[in-house]
Amino acid sequence: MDRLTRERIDYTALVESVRSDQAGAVVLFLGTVREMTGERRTLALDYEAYPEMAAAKLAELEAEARRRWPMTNVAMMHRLGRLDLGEISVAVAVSSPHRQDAFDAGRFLIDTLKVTVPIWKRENWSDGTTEWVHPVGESDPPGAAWT
Amino acid sequence: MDRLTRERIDYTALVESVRSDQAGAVVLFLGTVREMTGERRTLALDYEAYPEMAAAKLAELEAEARRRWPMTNVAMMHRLGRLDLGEISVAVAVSSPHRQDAFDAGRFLIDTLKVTVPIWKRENWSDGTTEWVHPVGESDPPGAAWT
Amino acid sequence: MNVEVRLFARARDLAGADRVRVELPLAARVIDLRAALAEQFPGLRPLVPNLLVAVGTEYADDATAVGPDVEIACFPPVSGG
Amino acid sequence: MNVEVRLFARARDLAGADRVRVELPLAARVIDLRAALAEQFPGLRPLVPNLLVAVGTEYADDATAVGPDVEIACFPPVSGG
Repeated sequence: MDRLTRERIDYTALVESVRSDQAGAVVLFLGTVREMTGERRTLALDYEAYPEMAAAKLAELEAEARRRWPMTNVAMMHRLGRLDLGEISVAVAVSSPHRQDAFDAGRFLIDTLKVTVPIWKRENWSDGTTEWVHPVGESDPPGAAWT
Repeated sequence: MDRLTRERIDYTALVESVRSDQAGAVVLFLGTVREMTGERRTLALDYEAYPEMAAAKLAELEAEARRRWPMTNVAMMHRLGRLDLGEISVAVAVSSPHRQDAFDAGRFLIDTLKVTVPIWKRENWSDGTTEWVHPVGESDPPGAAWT
Repeated sequence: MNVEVRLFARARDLAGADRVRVELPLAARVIDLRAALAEQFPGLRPLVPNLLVAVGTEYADDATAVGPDVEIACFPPVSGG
Repeated sequence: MNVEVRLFARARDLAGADRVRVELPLAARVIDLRAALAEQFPGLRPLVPNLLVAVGTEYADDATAVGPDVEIACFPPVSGG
Protein backbone atom coordinates (compact mmCIF):
# COMPACT_ATOMS: atom_id res chain seq x y z
CA MET A 1 0.00 0.00 0.00
CA ASP A 2 1.45 3.39 -0.94
CA ARG A 3 1.79 5.65 2.07
CA LEU A 4 0.96 8.77 0.04
CA THR A 5 -2.19 8.94 -2.01
CA ARG A 6 -4.35 11.40 -3.91
CA GLU A 7 -7.42 9.16 -3.49
CA ARG A 8 -9.72 8.94 -0.50
CA ILE A 9 -8.10 6.97 2.30
CA ASP A 10 -9.74 3.59 2.81
CA TYR A 11 -9.24 3.41 6.57
CA THR A 12 -11.10 0.11 6.83
CA ALA A 13 -8.48 -1.52 4.59
CA LEU A 14 -5.76 0.06 6.76
CA VAL A 15 -7.31 -1.36 9.95
CA GLU A 16 -7.71 -4.79 8.38
CA SER A 17 -4.04 -4.72 7.34
CA VAL A 18 -2.89 -4.49 10.99
CA ARG A 19 -5.40 -6.87 12.61
CA SER A 20 -3.96 -10.15 13.88
CA ASP A 21 -4.84 -13.06 16.14
CA GLN A 22 -1.85 -12.00 18.25
CA ALA A 23 -3.39 -8.57 18.89
CA GLY A 24 -5.91 -7.78 21.58
CA ALA A 25 -6.17 -4.10 20.69
CA VAL A 26 -6.33 -1.96 17.56
CA VAL A 27 -6.13 1.83 17.58
CA LEU A 28 -6.98 3.90 14.51
CA PHE A 29 -6.33 7.63 14.32
CA LEU A 30 -7.85 9.76 11.56
CA GLY A 31 -7.04 13.39 10.92
CA THR A 32 -9.98 15.14 9.26
CA VAL A 33 -10.48 18.59 7.75
CA ARG A 34 -12.05 20.75 10.47
CA GLU A 35 -14.20 23.72 9.53
CA MET A 36 -13.48 26.15 12.37
CA THR A 37 -10.09 27.37 13.61
CA GLY A 38 -10.96 29.86 16.32
CA GLU A 39 -13.31 32.28 14.53
CA ARG A 40 -12.05 31.47 11.03
CA ARG A 41 -13.84 29.18 8.65
CA THR A 42 -12.02 26.76 6.36
CA LEU A 43 -13.46 25.84 2.96
CA ALA A 44 -10.82 23.30 1.97
CA LEU A 45 -7.20 22.32 2.57
CA ASP A 46 -4.49 21.65 0.01
CA TYR A 47 -1.81 19.16 1.03
CA GLU A 48 1.57 19.04 -0.65
CA ALA A 49 4.52 16.74 0.04
CA TYR A 50 8.14 16.32 -0.82
CA PRO A 51 7.09 12.88 -1.96
CA GLU A 52 10.34 10.90 -2.00
CA MET A 53 11.36 12.13 1.46
CA ALA A 54 7.84 11.91 2.94
CA ALA A 55 7.49 8.29 1.85
CA ALA A 56 10.91 7.48 3.33
CA LYS A 57 10.11 9.26 6.62
CA LEU A 58 6.78 7.46 6.95
CA ALA A 59 8.51 4.11 6.44
CA GLU A 60 11.16 5.06 9.01
CA LEU A 61 8.47 6.07 11.48
CA GLU A 62 6.71 2.74 11.13
CA ALA A 63 10.03 0.93 11.66
CA GLU A 64 10.75 3.04 14.75
CA ALA A 65 7.34 2.20 16.23
CA ARG A 66 7.95 -1.52 15.64
CA ARG A 67 11.34 -1.19 17.31
CA ARG A 68 9.86 0.54 20.38
CA TRP A 69 6.79 -1.71 20.62
CA PRO A 70 8.03 -5.01 19.14
CA MET A 71 4.69 -6.80 19.04
CA THR A 72 2.85 -4.07 17.13
CA ASN A 73 1.70 -3.93 13.53
CA VAL A 74 1.54 -0.40 12.18
CA ALA A 75 0.36 1.24 8.96
CA MET A 76 0.11 4.91 7.98
CA MET A 77 -1.28 6.78 5.03
CA HIS A 78 -1.38 10.49 4.15
CA ARG A 79 -3.52 12.07 1.48
CA LEU A 80 -2.33 14.85 -0.83
CA GLY A 81 -4.16 17.40 -2.99
CA ARG A 82 -7.41 19.27 -2.36
CA LEU A 83 -9.48 18.04 0.61
CA ASP A 84 -12.98 19.20 1.44
CA LEU A 85 -14.40 19.66 4.94
CA GLY A 86 -14.60 16.44 6.90
CA GLU A 87 -12.34 14.47 4.57
CA ILE A 88 -9.55 12.31 5.96
CA SER A 89 -6.04 13.72 5.54
CA VAL A 90 -4.12 11.10 7.50
CA ALA A 91 -4.74 7.64 8.95
CA VAL A 92 -2.62 5.72 11.45
CA ALA A 93 -3.51 2.14 12.39
CA VAL A 94 -1.78 0.12 15.12
CA SER A 95 -2.44 -3.29 16.59
CA SER A 96 -0.80 -4.69 19.71
CA PRO A 97 -1.32 -7.46 22.26
CA HIS A 98 -2.36 -4.87 24.89
CA ARG A 99 -4.16 -1.57 24.55
CA GLN A 100 -1.62 0.60 26.39
CA ASP A 101 0.97 -0.07 23.68
CA ALA A 102 -1.56 0.43 20.88
CA PHE A 103 -2.55 3.86 22.23
CA ASP A 104 1.05 4.86 22.95
CA ALA A 105 2.29 3.78 19.53
CA GLY A 106 -0.63 5.52 17.80
CA ARG A 107 0.09 8.79 19.59
CA PHE A 108 3.79 8.52 18.93
CA LEU A 109 3.18 7.99 15.22
CA ILE A 110 0.79 10.90 14.66
CA ASP A 111 2.71 13.26 16.97
CA THR A 112 6.00 12.47 15.24
CA LEU A 113 4.51 12.54 11.75
CA LYS A 114 3.34 16.08 12.35
CA VAL A 115 6.85 17.33 13.12
CA THR A 116 9.08 15.19 10.89
CA VAL A 117 7.33 14.23 7.65
CA PRO A 118 7.74 16.84 4.89
CA ILE A 119 4.09 17.57 4.13
CA TRP A 120 2.43 20.99 4.25
CA LYS A 121 -1.13 22.18 4.30
CA ARG A 122 -2.54 25.36 2.81
CA GLU A 123 -5.72 26.86 4.22
CA ASN A 124 -8.44 28.06 1.87
CA TRP A 125 -10.35 30.44 4.15
CA SER A 126 -13.97 31.41 3.66
CA ASP A 127 -12.91 35.03 3.02
CA GLY A 128 -11.20 33.91 -0.19
CA THR A 129 -7.62 34.11 1.10
CA THR A 130 -5.19 31.22 1.15
CA GLU A 131 -2.38 30.66 3.63
CA TRP A 132 0.32 28.06 4.14
CA VAL A 133 0.26 26.62 7.64
CA HIS A 134 3.78 26.70 9.02
CA PRO A 135 4.56 26.26 12.68
CA VAL A 136 6.84 29.10 13.74
CA GLY A 137 9.89 29.08 15.98
CA GLU A 138 10.97 25.71 14.65
CA SER A 139 14.40 26.31 13.25
CA ASP A 140 15.95 23.06 14.50
CA PRO A 141 15.82 20.19 12.06
CA PRO A 142 13.13 17.80 13.28
CA GLY A 143 15.13 14.77 12.21
CA ALA A 144 16.15 13.99 15.78
CA ALA A 145 12.64 14.14 17.23
CA TRP A 146 12.72 10.52 18.34
CA THR A 147 16.39 10.05 19.14
CA MET B 1 -27.57 1.89 17.16
CA ASP B 2 -27.85 -0.71 19.95
CA ARG B 3 -24.79 -0.69 22.16
CA LEU B 4 -24.93 -4.46 22.70
CA THR B 5 -25.01 -6.84 19.77
CA ARG B 6 -24.65 -10.50 18.92
CA GLU B 7 -23.64 -9.66 15.34
CA ARG B 8 -20.22 -8.66 14.06
CA ILE B 9 -19.43 -5.07 14.97
CA ASP B 10 -19.43 -2.80 11.93
CA TYR B 11 -16.70 -0.45 13.12
CA THR B 12 -16.78 1.54 9.90
CA ALA B 13 -20.39 2.50 10.60
CA LEU B 14 -19.39 3.43 14.15
CA VAL B 15 -16.58 5.69 12.89
CA GLU B 16 -18.87 7.32 10.33
CA SER B 17 -21.42 8.01 13.08
CA VAL B 18 -18.96 10.21 15.00
CA ARG B 19 -17.29 12.01 12.07
CA SER B 20 -18.11 15.69 11.74
CA ASP B 21 -16.91 18.85 10.00
CA GLN B 22 -16.27 20.23 13.49
CA ALA B 23 -13.81 17.44 14.27
CA GLY B 24 -10.15 17.39 13.30
CA ALA B 25 -9.45 14.02 14.89
CA VAL B 26 -11.12 10.63 15.15
CA VAL B 27 -9.87 7.81 17.38
CA LEU B 28 -11.21 4.29 17.10
CA PHE B 29 -10.36 1.57 19.61
CA LEU B 30 -11.09 -2.09 18.89
CA GLY B 31 -10.71 -4.92 21.36
CA THR B 32 -10.04 -8.19 19.54
CA VAL B 33 -9.80 -11.82 20.65
CA ARG B 34 -6.11 -12.54 21.21
CA GLU B 35 -4.79 -16.07 20.86
CA MET B 36 -1.99 -16.13 23.45
CA THR B 37 -2.18 -15.18 27.14
CA GLY B 38 1.30 -15.93 28.43
CA GLU B 39 1.83 -19.56 27.43
CA ARG B 40 -1.88 -20.40 27.18
CA ARG B 41 -3.75 -20.59 23.91
CA THR B 42 -7.32 -19.33 23.53
CA LEU B 43 -9.68 -21.00 21.06
CA ALA B 44 -12.65 -18.66 21.57
CA LEU B 45 -14.22 -16.32 24.10
CA ASP B 46 -17.82 -16.24 25.31
CA TYR B 47 -19.14 -12.82 26.36
CA GLU B 48 -22.14 -12.45 28.63
CA ALA B 49 -23.81 -9.28 29.92
CA TYR B 50 -26.37 -8.14 32.42
CA PRO B 51 -28.01 -6.52 29.41
CA GLU B 52 -30.27 -3.87 30.96
CA MET B 53 -27.55 -2.58 33.26
CA ALA B 54 -24.76 -2.87 30.67
CA ALA B 55 -26.74 -0.82 28.14
CA ALA B 56 -27.47 1.81 30.82
CA LYS B 57 -23.82 1.96 31.91
CA LEU B 58 -22.59 2.32 28.33
CA ALA B 59 -25.00 5.22 27.78
CA GLU B 60 -23.86 6.84 31.05
CA LEU B 61 -20.24 6.44 30.02
CA GLU B 62 -20.87 8.17 26.70
CA ALA B 63 -22.65 11.01 28.51
CA GLU B 64 -19.77 11.34 30.97
CA ALA B 65 -17.25 11.57 28.11
CA ARG B 66 -19.32 14.30 26.43
CA ARG B 67 -19.47 16.15 29.75
CA ARG B 68 -15.69 15.98 30.22
CA TRP B 69 -14.84 16.74 26.60
CA PRO B 70 -17.77 18.88 25.44
CA MET B 71 -16.89 19.01 21.75
CA THR B 72 -16.58 15.26 21.30
CA ASN B 73 -18.90 12.79 19.60
CA VAL B 74 -18.66 9.30 21.08
CA ALA B 75 -20.11 5.89 20.25
CA MET B 76 -19.50 2.48 21.82
CA MET B 77 -20.54 -1.03 21.02
CA HIS B 78 -19.89 -4.37 22.73
CA ARG B 79 -20.48 -7.78 21.23
CA LEU B 80 -21.93 -10.74 23.16
CA GLY B 81 -21.88 -14.49 22.57
CA ARG B 82 -19.17 -16.71 21.09
CA LEU B 83 -16.23 -14.92 19.46
CA ASP B 84 -13.48 -16.58 17.47
CA LEU B 85 -9.83 -15.54 17.41
CA GLY B 86 -9.29 -12.09 15.97
CA GLU B 87 -12.94 -11.06 16.16
CA ILE B 88 -13.91 -7.68 17.57
CA SER B 89 -15.42 -7.73 21.06
CA VAL B 90 -15.68 -4.00 21.65
CA ALA B 91 -15.44 -0.80 19.61
CA VAL B 92 -15.11 2.77 20.88
CA ALA B 93 -15.19 5.71 18.44
CA VAL B 94 -14.52 9.32 19.37
CA SER B 95 -14.22 12.50 17.34
CA SER B 96 -13.00 15.82 18.65
CA PRO B 97 -11.67 19.14 17.32
CA HIS B 98 -8.16 18.23 18.53
CA ARG B 99 -6.40 14.90 18.78
CA GLN B 100 -5.36 15.12 22.43
CA ASP B 101 -9.00 15.09 23.51
CA ALA B 102 -9.89 12.31 21.09
CA PHE B 103 -7.12 10.08 22.47
CA ASP B 104 -7.89 10.98 26.09
CA ALA B 105 -11.63 10.36 25.70
CA GLY B 106 -11.00 7.07 23.88
CA ARG B 107 -8.75 5.81 26.66
CA PHE B 108 -11.15 6.97 29.34
CA LEU B 109 -14.03 5.13 27.67
CA ILE B 110 -12.31 1.79 27.19
CA ASP B 111 -10.53 1.91 30.58
CA THR B 112 -13.78 2.74 32.40
CA LEU B 113 -15.87 0.27 30.39
CA LYS B 114 -13.56 -2.51 31.53
CA VAL B 115 -14.18 -1.82 35.22
CA THR B 116 -17.78 -0.61 35.32
CA VAL B 117 -19.89 -2.24 32.61
CA PRO B 118 -21.39 -5.60 33.72
CA ILE B 119 -20.02 -7.84 30.99
CA TRP B 120 -17.93 -10.98 31.55
CA LYS B 121 -15.77 -13.13 29.33
CA ARG B 122 -15.18 -16.85 29.58
CA GLU B 123 -12.01 -18.35 28.15
CA ASN B 124 -12.18 -21.50 26.04
CA TRP B 125 -8.59 -22.74 26.35
CA SER B 126 -6.93 -25.02 23.84
CA ASP B 127 -6.67 -27.76 26.51
CA GLY B 128 -10.46 -28.04 26.52
CA THR B 129 -11.06 -26.23 29.82
CA THR B 130 -13.19 -23.13 30.21
CA GLU B 131 -12.73 -20.39 32.77
CA TRP B 132 -14.52 -17.16 33.65
CA VAL B 133 -12.17 -14.19 33.65
CA HIS B 134 -12.69 -12.27 36.87
CA PRO B 135 -10.28 -9.66 38.13
CA VAL B 136 -9.52 -10.46 41.76
CA GLY B 137 -9.16 -8.18 44.77
CA GLU B 138 -11.95 -5.93 43.50
CA SER B 139 -14.50 -5.94 46.25
CA ASP B 140 -15.37 -2.24 46.03
CA PRO B 141 -18.27 -1.41 43.80
CA PRO B 142 -16.88 0.12 40.62
CA GLY B 143 -19.75 2.56 40.32
CA ALA B 144 -17.65 5.43 41.58
CA ALA B 145 -14.76 4.85 39.18
CA TRP B 146 -15.19 8.21 37.49
CA THR B 147 -16.49 10.33 40.34
CA MET C 1 -39.14 -11.14 53.27
CA ASN C 2 -38.30 -13.03 50.14
CA VAL C 3 -36.54 -11.41 47.15
CA GLU C 4 -35.49 -12.57 43.72
CA VAL C 5 -31.83 -12.14 42.81
CA ARG C 6 -30.43 -12.36 39.28
CA LEU C 7 -27.03 -14.01 38.96
CA PHE C 8 -24.51 -13.70 36.15
CA ALA C 9 -21.35 -15.38 34.88
CA ARG C 10 -19.51 -17.47 37.50
CA ALA C 11 -22.10 -16.58 40.15
CA ARG C 12 -24.79 -18.17 37.99
CA ASP C 13 -22.64 -21.22 37.31
CA LEU C 14 -21.84 -21.75 41.00
CA ALA C 15 -25.49 -21.37 42.05
CA GLY C 16 -26.72 -23.45 39.14
CA ALA C 17 -29.48 -20.93 38.32
CA ASP C 18 -29.76 -17.47 36.77
CA ARG C 19 -32.37 -16.36 39.33
CA VAL C 20 -32.62 -17.43 42.95
CA ARG C 21 -35.03 -16.51 45.73
CA VAL C 22 -33.39 -15.43 48.97
CA GLU C 23 -35.00 -15.14 52.39
CA LEU C 24 -34.01 -11.87 54.10
CA PRO C 25 -34.85 -10.10 57.38
CA LEU C 26 -37.17 -7.11 57.16
CA ALA C 27 -35.46 -3.81 56.28
CA ALA C 28 -32.53 -5.76 54.93
CA ARG C 29 -29.45 -4.17 53.39
CA VAL C 30 -26.88 -5.48 50.93
CA ILE C 31 -24.73 -6.73 53.81
CA ASP C 32 -27.63 -8.95 54.92
CA LEU C 33 -28.09 -10.19 51.35
CA ARG C 34 -24.43 -11.28 51.24
CA ALA C 35 -24.81 -13.23 54.46
CA ALA C 36 -28.06 -14.82 53.27
CA LEU C 37 -26.59 -15.83 49.93
CA ALA C 38 -23.59 -17.48 51.59
CA GLU C 39 -25.87 -19.35 54.00
CA GLN C 40 -28.63 -20.38 51.59
CA PHE C 41 -26.36 -21.10 48.54
CA PRO C 42 -23.19 -22.75 49.82
CA GLY C 43 -21.85 -23.08 46.27
CA LEU C 44 -21.58 -19.29 46.09
CA ARG C 45 -19.41 -18.98 49.19
CA PRO C 46 -16.01 -18.73 47.43
CA LEU C 47 -17.33 -15.79 45.44
CA VAL C 48 -19.31 -13.89 48.09
CA PRO C 49 -16.45 -11.69 49.37
CA ASN C 50 -15.87 -10.35 45.84
CA LEU C 51 -19.47 -10.37 44.70
CA LEU C 52 -20.79 -7.10 43.30
CA VAL C 53 -24.40 -6.20 43.98
CA ALA C 54 -26.61 -4.03 41.78
CA VAL C 55 -29.92 -2.65 43.03
CA GLY C 56 -32.11 -1.14 40.33
CA THR C 57 -29.23 -1.54 37.82
CA GLU C 58 -26.99 0.67 39.96
CA TYR C 59 -23.97 -0.53 41.90
CA ALA C 60 -24.85 -0.80 45.58
CA ASP C 61 -22.71 -0.83 48.71
CA ASP C 62 -23.28 -2.85 51.87
CA ALA C 63 -25.54 -0.15 53.35
CA THR C 64 -27.93 0.00 50.38
CA ALA C 65 -31.46 -1.14 51.24
CA VAL C 66 -32.88 -4.10 49.32
CA GLY C 67 -36.48 -5.16 48.96
CA PRO C 68 -38.91 -6.97 46.69
CA ASP C 69 -39.81 -3.92 44.56
CA VAL C 70 -36.50 -3.29 42.85
CA GLU C 71 -34.36 -5.57 40.71
CA ILE C 72 -31.38 -7.09 42.54
CA ALA C 73 -28.44 -8.70 40.77
CA CYS C 74 -25.21 -10.28 42.00
CA PHE C 75 -22.15 -10.94 39.90
CA PRO C 76 -18.35 -11.20 40.01
CA PRO C 77 -16.01 -8.34 39.09
CA VAL C 78 -16.58 -7.48 35.45
CA SER C 79 -14.26 -8.51 32.62
CA GLY C 80 -15.70 -7.05 29.44
CA GLY C 81 -13.76 -5.29 26.73
CA MET D 1 29.93 25.40 -7.80
CA ASN D 2 26.32 25.44 -8.89
CA VAL D 3 23.69 23.19 -7.30
CA GLU D 4 20.01 22.58 -7.89
CA VAL D 5 17.69 23.05 -4.90
CA ARG D 6 14.11 21.81 -4.74
CA LEU D 7 11.65 24.10 -2.98
CA PHE D 8 8.29 23.23 -1.44
CA ALA D 9 5.20 24.94 -0.10
CA ARG D 10 5.68 28.59 0.86
CA ALA D 11 9.36 28.44 -0.13
CA ARG D 12 8.34 27.53 -3.67
CA ASP D 13 5.68 30.25 -3.75
CA LEU D 14 8.12 32.93 -2.52
CA ALA D 15 10.82 31.93 -5.00
CA GLY D 16 8.31 31.48 -7.83
CA ALA D 17 9.86 28.16 -8.86
CA ASP D 18 9.96 24.59 -7.58
CA ARG D 19 13.65 24.19 -8.47
CA VAL D 20 16.31 26.90 -8.39
CA ARG D 21 20.01 26.86 -9.19
CA VAL D 22 22.24 28.35 -6.50
CA GLU D 23 25.85 29.43 -6.84
CA LEU D 24 27.91 28.20 -3.87
CA PRO D 25 31.55 28.34 -2.82
CA LEU D 26 33.55 25.11 -3.12
CA ALA D 27 33.21 22.75 -0.13
CA ALA D 28 30.02 24.54 0.84
CA ARG D 29 27.92 23.55 3.81
CA VAL D 30 24.27 24.14 4.60
CA ILE D 31 25.10 27.42 6.33
CA ASP D 32 26.58 28.66 3.06
CA LEU D 33 23.49 27.52 1.19
CA ARG D 34 21.28 29.58 3.50
CA ALA D 35 23.37 32.69 2.90
CA ALA D 36 23.39 32.11 -0.85
CA LEU D 37 19.62 31.58 -1.00
CA ALA D 38 18.97 34.80 0.90
CA GLU D 39 21.31 36.71 -1.37
CA GLN D 40 20.33 35.23 -4.71
CA PHE D 41 16.54 34.91 -4.01
CA PRO D 42 15.48 37.99 -2.03
CA GLY D 43 11.87 36.78 -1.99
CA LEU D 44 12.94 33.89 0.24
CA ARG D 45 14.52 36.12 2.90
CA PRO D 46 11.58 36.17 5.36
CA LEU D 47 11.64 32.38 5.41
CA VAL D 48 15.38 31.68 5.46
CA PRO D 49 15.85 31.71 9.28
CA ASN D 50 13.19 28.99 9.62
CA LEU D 51 13.98 27.11 6.45
CA LEU D 52 14.62 23.39 6.83
CA VAL D 53 17.21 21.79 4.57
CA ALA D 54 17.26 18.18 3.45
CA VAL D 55 20.32 16.63 1.82
CA GLY D 56 19.73 13.25 0.22
CA THR D 57 16.19 13.20 1.73
CA GLU D 58 17.65 13.48 5.26
CA TYR D 59 17.34 16.52 7.50
CA ALA D 60 20.63 18.40 7.51
CA ASP D 61 22.14 20.87 9.96
CA ASP D 62 24.22 23.91 9.15
CA ALA D 63 27.43 21.86 9.15
CA THR D 64 26.24 19.29 6.59
CA ALA D 65 28.19 19.38 3.34
CA VAL D 66 26.28 20.09 0.14
CA GLY D 67 27.31 19.44 -3.42
CA PRO D 68 26.00 18.73 -6.89
CA ASP D 69 25.81 14.93 -6.47
CA VAL D 70 23.08 14.69 -3.87
CA GLU D 71 19.53 16.03 -3.88
CA ILE D 72 19.06 19.24 -1.89
CA ALA D 73 15.65 20.53 -0.80
CA CYS D 74 14.56 23.53 1.23
CA PHE D 75 11.18 24.00 2.85
CA PRO D 76 9.35 25.59 5.78
CA PRO D 77 8.51 23.75 9.02
CA VAL D 78 6.18 20.90 8.15
CA SER D 79 2.43 20.98 8.81
CA GLY D 80 1.06 17.61 7.69
CA GLY D 81 -1.41 15.51 9.56
